[in-house]
Amino acid sequence: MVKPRMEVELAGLRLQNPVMPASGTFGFGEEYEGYLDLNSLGAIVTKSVTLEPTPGNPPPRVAETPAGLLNSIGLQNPGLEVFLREKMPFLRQLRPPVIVNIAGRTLEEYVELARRLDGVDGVAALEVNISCPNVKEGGLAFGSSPEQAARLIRAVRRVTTLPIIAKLSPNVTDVVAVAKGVEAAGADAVSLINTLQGMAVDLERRRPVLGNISGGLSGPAVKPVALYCVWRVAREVMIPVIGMGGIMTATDALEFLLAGARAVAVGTANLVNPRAMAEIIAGLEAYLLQHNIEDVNQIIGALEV
Amino acid sequence: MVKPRMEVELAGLRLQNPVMPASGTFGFGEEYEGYLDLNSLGAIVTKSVTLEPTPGNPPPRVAETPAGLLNSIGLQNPGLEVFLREKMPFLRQLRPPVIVNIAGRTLEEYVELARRLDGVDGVAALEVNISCPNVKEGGLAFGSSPEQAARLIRAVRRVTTLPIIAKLSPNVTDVVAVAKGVEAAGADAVSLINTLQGMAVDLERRRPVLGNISGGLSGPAVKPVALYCVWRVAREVMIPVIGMGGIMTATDALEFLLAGARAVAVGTANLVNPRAMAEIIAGLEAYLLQHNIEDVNQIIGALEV
Amino acid sequence: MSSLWQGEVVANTAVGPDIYHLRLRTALPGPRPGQFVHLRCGSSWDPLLRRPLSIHDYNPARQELELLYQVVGRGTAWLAGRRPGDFLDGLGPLGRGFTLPPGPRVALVAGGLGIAPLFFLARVAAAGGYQVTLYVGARSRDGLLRLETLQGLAVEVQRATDDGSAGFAGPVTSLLARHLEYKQYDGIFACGPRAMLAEVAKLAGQRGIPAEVSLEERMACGLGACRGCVVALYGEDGSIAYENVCSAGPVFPAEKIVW
Amino acid sequence: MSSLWQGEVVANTAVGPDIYHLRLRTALPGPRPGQFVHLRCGSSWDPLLRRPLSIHDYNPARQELELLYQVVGRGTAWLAGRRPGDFLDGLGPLGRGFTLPPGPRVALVAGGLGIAPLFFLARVAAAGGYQVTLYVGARSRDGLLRLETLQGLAVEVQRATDDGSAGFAGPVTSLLARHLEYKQYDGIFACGPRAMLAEVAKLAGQRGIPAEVSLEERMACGLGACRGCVVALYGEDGSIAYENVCSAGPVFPAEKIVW
Ligand SMILES: Cc1cc2nc3c(=O)[nH]c(=O)nc-3n(C[C@H](O)[C@H](O)[C@H](O)COP(=O)(O)OP(=O)(O)OC[C@H]3O[C@@H](n4cnc5c(N)ncnc54)[C@H](O)[C@@H]3O)c2cc1C
Ligand SMILES: Cc1cc2nc3c(=O)[nH]c(=O)nc-3n(C[C@H](O)[C@H](O)[C@H](O)COP(=O)(O)OP(=O)(O)OC[C@H]3O[C@@H](n4cnc5c(N)ncnc54)[C@H](O)[C@@H]3O)c2cc1C
Ligand SMILES: Cc1cc2nc3c(=O)[nH]c(=O)nc-3n(C[C@H](O)[C@H](O)[C@H](O)COP(=O)(O)O)c2cc1C
Ligand SMILES: Cc1cc2nc3c(=O)[nH]c(=O)nc-3n(C[C@H](O)[C@H](O)[C@H](O)COP(=O)(O)O)c2cc1C
Ligand code: FES
Ligand code: FES
Repeated sequence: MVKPRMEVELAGLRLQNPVMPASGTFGFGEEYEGYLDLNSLGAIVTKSVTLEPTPGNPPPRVAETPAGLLNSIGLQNPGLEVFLREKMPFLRQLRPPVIVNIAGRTLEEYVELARRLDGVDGVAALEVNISCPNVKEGGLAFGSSPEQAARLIRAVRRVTTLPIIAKLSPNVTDVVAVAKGVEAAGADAVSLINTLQGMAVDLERRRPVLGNISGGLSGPAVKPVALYCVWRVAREVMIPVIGMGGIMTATDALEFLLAGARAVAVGTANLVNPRAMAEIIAGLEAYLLQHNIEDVNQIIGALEV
Repeated sequence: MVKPRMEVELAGLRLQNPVMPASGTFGFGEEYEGYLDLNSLGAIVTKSVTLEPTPGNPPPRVAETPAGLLNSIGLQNPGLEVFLREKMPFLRQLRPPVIVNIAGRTLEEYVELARRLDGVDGVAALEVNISCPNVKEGGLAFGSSPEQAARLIRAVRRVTTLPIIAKLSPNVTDVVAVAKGVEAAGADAVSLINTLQGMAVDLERRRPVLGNISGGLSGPAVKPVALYCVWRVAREVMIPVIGMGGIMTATDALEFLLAGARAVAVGTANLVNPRAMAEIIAGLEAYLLQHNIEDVNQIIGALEV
Repeated sequence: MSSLWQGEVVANTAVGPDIYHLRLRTALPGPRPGQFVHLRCGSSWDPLLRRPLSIHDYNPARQELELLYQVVGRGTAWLAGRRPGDFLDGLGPLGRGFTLPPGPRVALVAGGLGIAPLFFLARVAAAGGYQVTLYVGARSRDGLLRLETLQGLAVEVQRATDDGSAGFAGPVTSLLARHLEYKQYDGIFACGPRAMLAEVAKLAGQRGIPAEVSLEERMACGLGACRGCVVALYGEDGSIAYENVCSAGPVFPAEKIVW
Repeated sequence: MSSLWQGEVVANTAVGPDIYHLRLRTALPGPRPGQFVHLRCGSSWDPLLRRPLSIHDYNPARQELELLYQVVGRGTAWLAGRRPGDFLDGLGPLGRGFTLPPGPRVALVAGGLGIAPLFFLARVAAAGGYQVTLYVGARSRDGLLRLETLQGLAVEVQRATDDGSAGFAGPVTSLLARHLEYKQYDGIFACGPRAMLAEVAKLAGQRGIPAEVSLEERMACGLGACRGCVVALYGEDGSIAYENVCSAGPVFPAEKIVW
């Protein structure tokens, strides 16, 4: 049989396959060069970039939980200027589209980030992180209400012609309402889920394990929550959904595609197995071949209920 | 050293120790009689009781997820009348206080349940389930907004003199607001967390694993989320908190007590190990002894941040 | 009487394609054919739940429990890795077993791994003086399991394979249907895929022979407490209600089941 | 050059209270003392993360990696259960190792399991013609590990135990402090509990001896990608910033660390 078609279209981007890293778990790509072919990915998604350099939260920043990972990195990154100067040159010579994830403390910062990234050579799209649980200002504050989220995306929409992917939080009463809000405000896609708010306790020291007290939960533990959010949102919005949360294997990725995700992002899995994405892409292809499916798009949203 | 004091006071009840079953994972007690001494528990909490017999959801009703369990039981129970006739006689001859968990489809049903349970011999308190994700009507609809939750608790408050424990959902943007709402409405305690909404997909059949499509996630996977909810709520309300979500061992229970829970409930653990609560009680006692702590109340809320 | 135990692995050997025969040393209080045990299959919280496995045989003198299982997922794969000397955390015997009829002639119908509980039933029934015919079906000859062990017992074995590599060529229910045209039975007992059980129920119903089938459903507690493992059954009055497979079953009268 | 591998367990033996010496067959590209490997410790998602363990020794001819670890939690407990013939999923060598100084006299200071990487450093330094003094501290004599293996090498071993059951009675840093009153070193290398490292840093700083210490922090990726494993370090200009232990360390110049 012929090789199955793996391309998907997403927010105007053509991805050679539907697999990309989840922001913050893949650095700026370089760290994984020895482990997989970056050019084989569907897209590259950067760690969140902020306007100014962000020092991040005090350690410890990671805690293992049953089948999960709590992190409280706090968006540590060198800031937009250093990103453009030191990271973009490497990223722009790669084949997959580069999606830059941005995070601000205020609406104005998001707008400024979007404005300055518009037209930068090699930047294919913006992922707007309105769902980081690990920062005091911004982040989740914008992602918690459909109105705030919409206001922010509308403001960003005005200053950029790049496709906008709104990254949503599961820490809300109604994720569909937030998704509809950002869709109406002009987002070209949504990505979900960001991490669930959580905490770990060190019984011996009688303290939180994390220096920042609480953190964001990711990994296999959250997969059922993520799948449910993706399934609900994909049925209710017209724009494509990038699904993520606990994807460790090709089977997990296929489950998200069935639930309606147009593409998937792999996060915590990269931290456990640096070849995870390569194995997932190969596994997807093998599954399609085995089941005589010519085009990956045939399984997107094909869950029977 | 002398045996540590294990008693805690909760919503006017005196519990000989802070460990009780989580509603729905312990049936009506009888099923576990061969495995542990029911009289050794801090309290007994029943499966949710509804006004009329409830058939429950179509199978499959349980799905295993990484370190978690999805269930969509749908509150199957024989209804109030049969409960009073066939289950209460067994329960009332036990020593620990019996907390009856109630669930309605409408506000009126909750009120009617509370009214008819008020004054029933052997009923020590009501746990009001406003957080079940597995029913179409009632349940989560009441638990999702502070106003709805308060309205319901206020209505129940009017018709009963029994202590009221409001059982809260983590599927909300701000669990503290809901907790404050029910506190103001007259709840004597809150219990949290009920399950997180989630879904599992059967790739082979291209269908949801659960007959009801989605379900509620419990077990070790959700522990970080539960601990965080408990910690936040315990700091913000005056009424006591019953903590639950992924408690499998005495260490887990101690973490919840440190985070501010006055008592803990054990759910999924009972399904994996029917002796779980006996082992947790013994483990708590051993920990206190080992650390020269005379009274379990000394560790409640003792987390240093 | 708590039935939580730690059983020591005596042997755990492959007996077919991905199929293992496990012998465990543990003292069980009077297990009956059709009952099951509920085993932890891992030492962490992933996988979390116990796995239900039918009692394949039990020897009270040696205090030896036998199980027959197929590797289909993570739990059974973990189980296949256990070696003699390892200990397993088990619960049981659980559930209600088969009930032999007053009359002496019984047919047992096993599809694939359905042989697991029916082997035990065949042995007990034969020992109890019943005239036992065991119908076993499988995809091909190497799926016909543990039959050599029945030699020497008063059990008539009838084989069927889909590919005709042994015995009757076709589904075991077709073989049963042919035999039912001239053979008389006082009870039929079946375990196997759901479609096969439905067929057995139909055949038995048509002839008015009492039949019992053993069902499978995903379980959590295994004790009747969580209501996770239900199937739809007809009640006395014809109404339909959900009953627990773990505590009301796994063996049910075939006519009660909503197929 | 990917450094993901499957290593076969050659031996995994207890060498002290809850302490194991693990030998793995795997080909590593030129590991250096102070570097570590990142091991999966389980076959399910619980536990989820890899565990970092220092390279205790490496023999390129036999392609044999040695690790020395203490069972402190679930991951290391699982590791202790591995038997010869099992395979382990590893990543590494990772991180930056120790840098030997131009001058020949080096002091290595190990507290408890801190011996794990310093053993490798001692062997390499001695082979490279350095004059090596290895200070080893432990709670009591049975915590002094693997020293017999250093016999025959040009390494002077100085022992200290808290309970005085072997060598100097007191913390290893007190022994070091005494020796520093009359002995000269061109470099000090330390691994052990954080308080001990801070004390070594102070002693070295006071005497102007360059010192390197190996730090521990909870890790996820081990590759420098997630920024989960940071410590606060002084930059060139005296400002403080968070640096990755996994990729910028685990070995750092002692004076850069914000103690
Ligand atoms: C009463 C009873 C008796 C059984 N007896 C036997 C036996 O003797 N030999 C044998 O090989 N198998 C038997 N089974 C089926 C056996 O329980 C499953 O094959 C096993 O649970 C699969 O676990 P896994 O982790 O390998 O598969 P996974 O698919 O990874 O399991 C995932 C989850 O689904 C559940 N599950 C998967 N398949 C089944 C199934 N068919 N029935 C119930 N739950 C399932 C698992 O228990 C687990 O909770 C029996 C089932 C029941 C209900
Ligand atoms: C660079 C480096 C080298 C190390 N070398 C050795 C060595 O050679 N021998 C040895 O015995 N130990 C060493 N350690 C410590 C070792 O990594 C931990 O003891 C081990 O991770 C504990 O895992 P666990 O599952 O048994 O414990 P748990 O407490 O169950 O682990 C829970 C989580 O905390 C992390 N964690 C716990 N303790 C530590 C720690 N001290 N440092 C970092 N993470 C920790 C675990 O990795 C895991 O993610 C080293 C640590 C680092 C950072
Ligand atoms: C260590 C770590 C760092 C992360 N940093 C970011 C970030 O900078 N920006 C962001 O939008 N999401 C961040 N995330 C969230 C992930 O992109 C992803 O949404 C989440 O982890 C769920 O996917 P997973 O379960 O596959 O990890 C981070 C997650 C982890 C584990
Ligand atoms: C099988 C099952 C049935 C449940 N039924 C109920 C119920 O009837 N009423 C209720 O308030 N909560 C119910 N719950 C939720 C539990 O009481 C508890 O809040 C939740 O499972 C989290 O705790 P755990 O992780 O210890 O299980 C149920 C949970 C499970 C797993
Ligand atoms: S598995 Fe819990 S009731 Fe059957
Ligand atoms: S562990 Fe990920 S950066 Fe160090």
